Amino acid sequence: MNPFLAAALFIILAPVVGVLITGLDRILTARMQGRVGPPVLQPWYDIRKLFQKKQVAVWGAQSFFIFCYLIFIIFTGALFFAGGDILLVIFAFTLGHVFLVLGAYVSYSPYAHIGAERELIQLMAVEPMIIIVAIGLYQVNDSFLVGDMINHPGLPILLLPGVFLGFIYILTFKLRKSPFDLATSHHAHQELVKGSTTEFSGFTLGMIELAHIYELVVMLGFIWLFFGNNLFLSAVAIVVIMVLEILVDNCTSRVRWQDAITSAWFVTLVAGAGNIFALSIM
Amino acid sequence: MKQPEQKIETITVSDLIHQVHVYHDDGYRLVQISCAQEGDAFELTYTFDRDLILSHLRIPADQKTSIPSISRIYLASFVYENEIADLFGIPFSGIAVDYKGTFIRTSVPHPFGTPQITTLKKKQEDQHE
Amino acid sequence: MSKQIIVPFGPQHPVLPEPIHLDLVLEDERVVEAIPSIGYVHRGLEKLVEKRDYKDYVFISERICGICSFIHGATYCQAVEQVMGLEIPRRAEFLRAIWSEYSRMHSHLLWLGCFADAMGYENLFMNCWKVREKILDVLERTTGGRVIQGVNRVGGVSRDMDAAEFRRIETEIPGLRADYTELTRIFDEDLTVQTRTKGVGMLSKDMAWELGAVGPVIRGSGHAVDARMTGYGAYDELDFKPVVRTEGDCHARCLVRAGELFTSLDLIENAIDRIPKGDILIPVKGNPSGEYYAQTEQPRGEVIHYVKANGKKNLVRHRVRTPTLANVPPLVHMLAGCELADVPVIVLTIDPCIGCMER
Amino acid sequence: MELLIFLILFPLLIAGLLAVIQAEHVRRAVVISGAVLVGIASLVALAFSVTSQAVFYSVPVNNIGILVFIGDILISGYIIFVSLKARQYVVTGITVIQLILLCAVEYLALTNHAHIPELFSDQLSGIMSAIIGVIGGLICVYALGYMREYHAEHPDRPDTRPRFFGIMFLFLSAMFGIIFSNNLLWLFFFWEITTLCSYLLIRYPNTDEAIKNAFRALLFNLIGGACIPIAFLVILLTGESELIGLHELVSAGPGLALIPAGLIAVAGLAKSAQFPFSSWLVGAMVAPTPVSALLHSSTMVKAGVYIIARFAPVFEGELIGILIALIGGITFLAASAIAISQSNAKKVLAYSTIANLGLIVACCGVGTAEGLWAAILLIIFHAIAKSLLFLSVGTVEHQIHSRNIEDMSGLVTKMPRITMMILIGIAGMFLAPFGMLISKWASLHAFVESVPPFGILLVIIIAYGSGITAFFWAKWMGKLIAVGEPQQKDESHIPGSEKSILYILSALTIVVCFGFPVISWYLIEPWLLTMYQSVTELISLSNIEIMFMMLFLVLIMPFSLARFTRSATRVPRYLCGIPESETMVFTGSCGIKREIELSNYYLDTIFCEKRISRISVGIGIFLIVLILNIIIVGGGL
Amino acid sequence: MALTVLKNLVKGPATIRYPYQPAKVTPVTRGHLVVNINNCIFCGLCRAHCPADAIEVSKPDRTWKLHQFQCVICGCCVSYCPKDCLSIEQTYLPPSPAATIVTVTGPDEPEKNEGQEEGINKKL
Amino acid sequence: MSYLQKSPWIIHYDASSCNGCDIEVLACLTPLYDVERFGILNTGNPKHADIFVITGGVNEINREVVKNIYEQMPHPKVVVAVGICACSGGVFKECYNISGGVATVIPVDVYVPGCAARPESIIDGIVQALKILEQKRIALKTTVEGTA
Ligand code: SF4
Ligand code: SF4
Ligand code: SF4
Ligand code: SF4
Ligand code: SF4
Ligand code: SF4
Ligand code: SF4
Ligand code: SF4
Repeated sequence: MNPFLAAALFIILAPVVGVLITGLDRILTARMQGRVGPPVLQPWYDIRKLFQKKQVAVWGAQSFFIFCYLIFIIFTGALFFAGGDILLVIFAFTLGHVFLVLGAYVSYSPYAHIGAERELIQLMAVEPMIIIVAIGLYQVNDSFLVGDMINHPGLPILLLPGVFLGFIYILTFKLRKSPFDLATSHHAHQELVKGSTTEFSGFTLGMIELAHIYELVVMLGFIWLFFGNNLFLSAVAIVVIMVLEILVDNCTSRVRWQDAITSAWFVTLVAGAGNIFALSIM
Repeated sequence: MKQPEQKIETITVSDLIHQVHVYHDDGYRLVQISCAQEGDAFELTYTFDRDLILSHLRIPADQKTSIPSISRIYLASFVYENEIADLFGIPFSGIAVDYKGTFIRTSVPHPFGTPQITTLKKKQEDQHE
Repeated sequence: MSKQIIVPFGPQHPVLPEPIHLDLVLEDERVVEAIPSIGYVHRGLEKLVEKRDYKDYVFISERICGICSFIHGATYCQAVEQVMGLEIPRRAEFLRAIWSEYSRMHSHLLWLGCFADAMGYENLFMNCWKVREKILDVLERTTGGRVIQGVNRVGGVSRDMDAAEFRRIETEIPGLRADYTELTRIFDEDLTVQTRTKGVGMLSKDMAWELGAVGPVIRGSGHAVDARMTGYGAYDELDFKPVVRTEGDCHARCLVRAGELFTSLDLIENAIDRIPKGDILIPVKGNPSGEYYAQTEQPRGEVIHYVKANGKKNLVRHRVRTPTLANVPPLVHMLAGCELADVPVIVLTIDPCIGCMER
Repeated sequence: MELLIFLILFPLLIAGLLAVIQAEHVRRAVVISGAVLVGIASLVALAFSVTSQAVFYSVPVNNIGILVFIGDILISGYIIFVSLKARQYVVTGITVIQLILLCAVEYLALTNHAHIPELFSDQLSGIMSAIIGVIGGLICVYALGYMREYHAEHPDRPDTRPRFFGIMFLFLSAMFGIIFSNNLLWLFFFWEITTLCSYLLIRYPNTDEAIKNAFRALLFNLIGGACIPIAFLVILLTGESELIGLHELVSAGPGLALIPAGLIAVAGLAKSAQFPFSSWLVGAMVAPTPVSALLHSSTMVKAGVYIIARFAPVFEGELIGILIALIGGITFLAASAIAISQSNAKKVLAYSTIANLGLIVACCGVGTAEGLWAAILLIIFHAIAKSLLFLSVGTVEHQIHSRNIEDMSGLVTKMPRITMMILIGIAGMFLAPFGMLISKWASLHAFVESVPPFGILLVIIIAYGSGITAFFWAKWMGKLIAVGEPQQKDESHIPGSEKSILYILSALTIVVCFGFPVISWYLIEPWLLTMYQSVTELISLSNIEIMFMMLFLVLIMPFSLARFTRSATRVPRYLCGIPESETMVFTGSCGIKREIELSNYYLDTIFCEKRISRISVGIGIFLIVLILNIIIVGGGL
Repeated sequence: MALTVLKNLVKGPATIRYPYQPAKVTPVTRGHLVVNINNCIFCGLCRAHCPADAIEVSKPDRTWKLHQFQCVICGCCVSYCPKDCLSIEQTYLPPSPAATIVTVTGPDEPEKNEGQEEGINKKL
Repeated sequence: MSYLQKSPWIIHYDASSCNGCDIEVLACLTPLYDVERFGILNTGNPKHADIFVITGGVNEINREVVKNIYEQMPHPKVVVAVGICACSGGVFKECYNISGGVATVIPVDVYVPGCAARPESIIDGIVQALKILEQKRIALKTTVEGTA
């Protein structure tokens, strides 16, 4: 497919897909808790609602950084689906998150500040594994281009079981799910109130929610890469992984940041690094 | 069911620290300190417990002379002492954690120690301006 | 230059169902100082005793707190009855014990849920509260109120339960027991719960005694202190055994409360077996004179209702020493040196009830 | 190529002039014109290197070798003198050993006279000369304003500015000498001059701590430096004396060159402050900020990586190369981790410098064309961005009288321009569209294919390191832009020279980012072609497109700023419902008024400076000993 | 925990779909207070004993007033009423944007007919 | 129907109640009542919230807190006073530390009676509040457009 077309399709379709997945996620979570849960389109309502609210902020600059965050997350996704260099995708992704963190810092509010610091800890915890995912995929595909990876005829996952495992582990960080929802979480009852998003409201918060949805789609895109050109299997895998994440979300309490980072790094080292190391010896 | 009578031992203020020491050394737990108005004066009651039996010590008090704090013996007494200081206006000296009147902040100072405030609120007050 | 972060924690904070404030001073996320500040729920209701008939005051004493509402009412009545030297019907005492235990279960389930929530365990919170609704159903069915029961009267209780009701309760108990077993297993064995609670908020046996802790806090540190052991009300006839653990950490306190759920069920079964027939309310005439310290066990620990009367229909003084107030010094002790993430866990572990703490 | 001679001798001349000039305005004129001339000349050298192949140049003076030797003896003599005076007997001992070795080398060299051109220049020299000339020159100009304020603030410290500026220029001269020398004996001579100069500059404040740290720097550099004469001995004893020429040695291939190259690389490791030698660089932070900037961004430490880069083709696929790369990798990881626990801005910069040098060393150690490509880009970007950071931190330091990052909170309102430049510098160090990240990306590309499985080991190290790097840079950025109470904007006290230098450097950062494909096509790739004969297309066109898109995004963003700031209504911070009684003040427990105070995380339970440096110094020593062992065994065979 | 979660999933939600399903009530639920004004003798005992001061009684006007948004539905008044004309019903008062005061005027004493009026006085 | 009505986020604050109403507010979130069916989330953060659910009679030091929270909520917003205490002060009306009802501090849009207010009543109250919220949004839009 034409890379520009693919990027455009991502920009348009990702919110739709993302909203549906998030909506189903919320329903499934509710059912797991013995509740009915919201309508499927609830995330969409939420975002639209936020866009309708009046804008308040501690400092205006907050919104600017969040705007950058959204733009870069969208850019990341577009780059990904256009088939670009996966390392660049990762770096753009990191850049986007740094903007989120900066936005949280601006207000100089205790909760947002601690949220920002924790957001950075999370970033530090997942970064190694994401890079290792890229390297592992390179080893299998001999190319850093996403465009080449999705055409892989076999199943890269067979060669990269450890990398896949490690990726799923850090996916929990990326999806802001328990036990690793340190910086901000979907529901209110946490020690940081709303953590990094505490000081955002209205439009700005809407942008964050939207960015999360784009992010979700990109992260699920990564799962796809583990299944090469086998569309059916990757779709199944995405569903299974999502259900698994939701299950884990519902079966764990939030852990401390020390446990989060050390466990993530440990899993990265053993599963991820071990796997690519073994591959390079073979 | 009728419970047994409770005995309250009345002592002087100067005896307080010594007596509390005795309780502490005998392995008693501080249960509470309470205060009540007795005519124009006040009385403080210290309650201790060992083996599920309460023992009470009572001292007289007023709003002018400060009572020695027992928080050097039982640290936990600071909550009760601060509370009594705020509600009754009875001064304590040497509280380990002294909130200086901000433990319980009230609309009127020392509501339990100022007799006139009982009539401060009218019954038929309009609530929704 | 100090690398400190100052965080005002509360009064409005989503992990705290009730307002209390802590000034937290952090280094990274380690708490170096935590100073509590209270008074956000202080209404001054003890003063109302000077304006209300001592019998009508029961309804106010029940609203000291919406969670231990029933036990507050019962303890107040007990104090007045002692002052007046009343011998209330035995059946009323048994009914009070049954309702007390139901209140305790509803409070403990509520607490277990909030505690799970403080650790970010949303699902567990939901499950605890789902079970709790079953208790509330019983309470509403038998008293007419979900959280404020309003059946205590000076001289007894205003509602009775018939044999059909007792049978219904008895048939429900095995189901509850199964629910409790399931919840307890999660709190005890879940790995993430263990990482968040084991070794967190240590309170040694000596410190617990020294700082005057009460209720599950002191029982989690190895002391068998439970006012029900004094045998007030109907408890002298029930087989009561306190739940005690020795670890002194948040996990221990959590399991003490979980264990008390089972104790409560046992006590209820016990009480239904032994409840005598008879009146539930005796007419009360005259006004009280004298003073009394009534001591009972609430879900959060021992509560003391002090009543002083001088023969008028208004009492001179009603004072409540609530368990939460007694647990504040241990709380401050436990908070020093913990992690920010542990603050809500530790705060909740004393089961703070600000409503009654400040009255 | 008289230009080479000019670049070496002209700064020397300026240095001499400055050492005697006492009048401040004259000094000013001399420094500025000297810096401008040096800068222009170095750019001309760069231009030449683009257009031509490597040029060799023999100095048309007889027996100049003897002069160099005498110079070596003088330097050693001076060091022996000061070290004896300060009772630093270890330093004396090493210098004496070095001197003895050198005499032996000289004896061998005289008896076996080689006919090689003393000087040469190729694209790499061109790049290095531009870095030294331009950035070094800018730093010298910046120092004019800075040192005046420095002495105004510290009247107790002796004001020996003439000497100071003299040494700065001497330093530049020596750096040019290093990069243009083909004769390794010359290179060693200039090498020793930089060691000496760094010692003098570090002890400039003349406090006990400065003197102690200066001697530490001296000691470590001498230990490393002592390896070079040994390398000479090996060369002269085993083979043709022509190999004393750098170009000749590298061309000779690993068979002959590996052992001397390994030894010289150890010297390079010491100079570029790799573990276990890193502590001298951190200690050097006591010096005035321009010194730190000079030593740690464009000169001194760059000499170390330069020499390793020179020998990189020799290391390709060799065990010694891998070990060197590992030292680099470990240094990158450990120094980044330590940077997390630091709150002193200069220390953060110091550790991040060490870390970046580690990355460069790692790239050189694997010795592949891709690795070297990444290494050179890293050298360029790091030099610019780091000098920008050092200098702007120096400026801030003089305004707020603190080097502590915590004190820079909300700087964006007080000094928006300077903050902007720090932000550009930091972004340059780790954010996506900027150069350092391109290089990191390139080095990942480079490592993943090289010497399996060691390449993968380095990849893993980078993977961890980049997360860590992001943490400490981002929290610093956050601190700068976190506004508690808006402060009065006040940038007027900053000397004009400082400001303009900062502007130039930030502009350079951006220009170089835009221009990096050009640099790659015209400088790096041709050079690699000569070194490796065949060079694959290192950066494909599509990636350049992407880079440009990202840059574009970053540039367009500021325009949307205005729109978003207007629409919001200001509300106070969320403090759990407690109102802020004044800005940032609330009434807390016990009725105490408290000011909100926020500081970054330092995570020092995990990233403990002492523990990490102890461990990595241990690993570093182990690896160095391993290298030396291989050399001894290899030499013996 | 996973077991519990899956059990919840299989069993379906425990939710009562209020307002589409009716609310839970029991025969003894305390919803709101009503008065049978025909029997009322305006003795004021209920007013005197109400812990929330929600009742006003005026014998001359023959009115019985309840500040509905002040009544805590404790039932105290019910037990004091000599004529048993107070009772508590199960249904809850609906929320409203203004506080409601219910004023009930009793029939004129001599006639004792069914003339009962209910005036709802809203103010904010 | 606007999106505002489909996604009302609440913030709950206990301004010196007896807890009875608070636990009923919390109970609304739990499986049996599950207000997330209506898109209601408890945000715990005034800056994210649309509906301020407040219980209790507002004591002396809570006045400032309640005002502060209210001010931090972005428009349009509504206040739901839950429980008799929040409506009028209830049994505590005469206590020296109680101002008597939330309305004495901030404007209240919907009162939910009950002691304790039942979860069903609270749901009804919030549903009523949604209509008011929508009216406020329209009013806000017209004034903004009017001035622009
Ligand atoms: S201890 Fe707590 S729950 Fe029990 S009666 Fe007191 S306030 Fe209520
Ligand atoms: S402790 Fe809390 S729940 Fe219990 S009575 Fe007191 S306020 Fe109520
Ligand atoms: S900022 Fe401090 S250390 Fe730096 S020059 Fe000024 S006074 Fe000296
Ligand atoms: S040794 Fe201690 S003080 Fe020093 S960095 Fe490590 S943890 Fe911090
Ligand atoms: S039910 Fe209670 S609060 Fe209501 S009017 Fe009767 S006595 Fe007063
Ligand atoms: S107590 Fe009964 S009869 Fe008397 S005024 Fe009240 S309602 Fe009427
Ligand atoms: S019989 Fe009843 S109504 Fe008549 S006077 Fe006595 S209490 Fe009142
Ligand atoms: S209305 Fe009743 S239940 Fe609610 S807070 Fe007030 S007294 Fe408690």
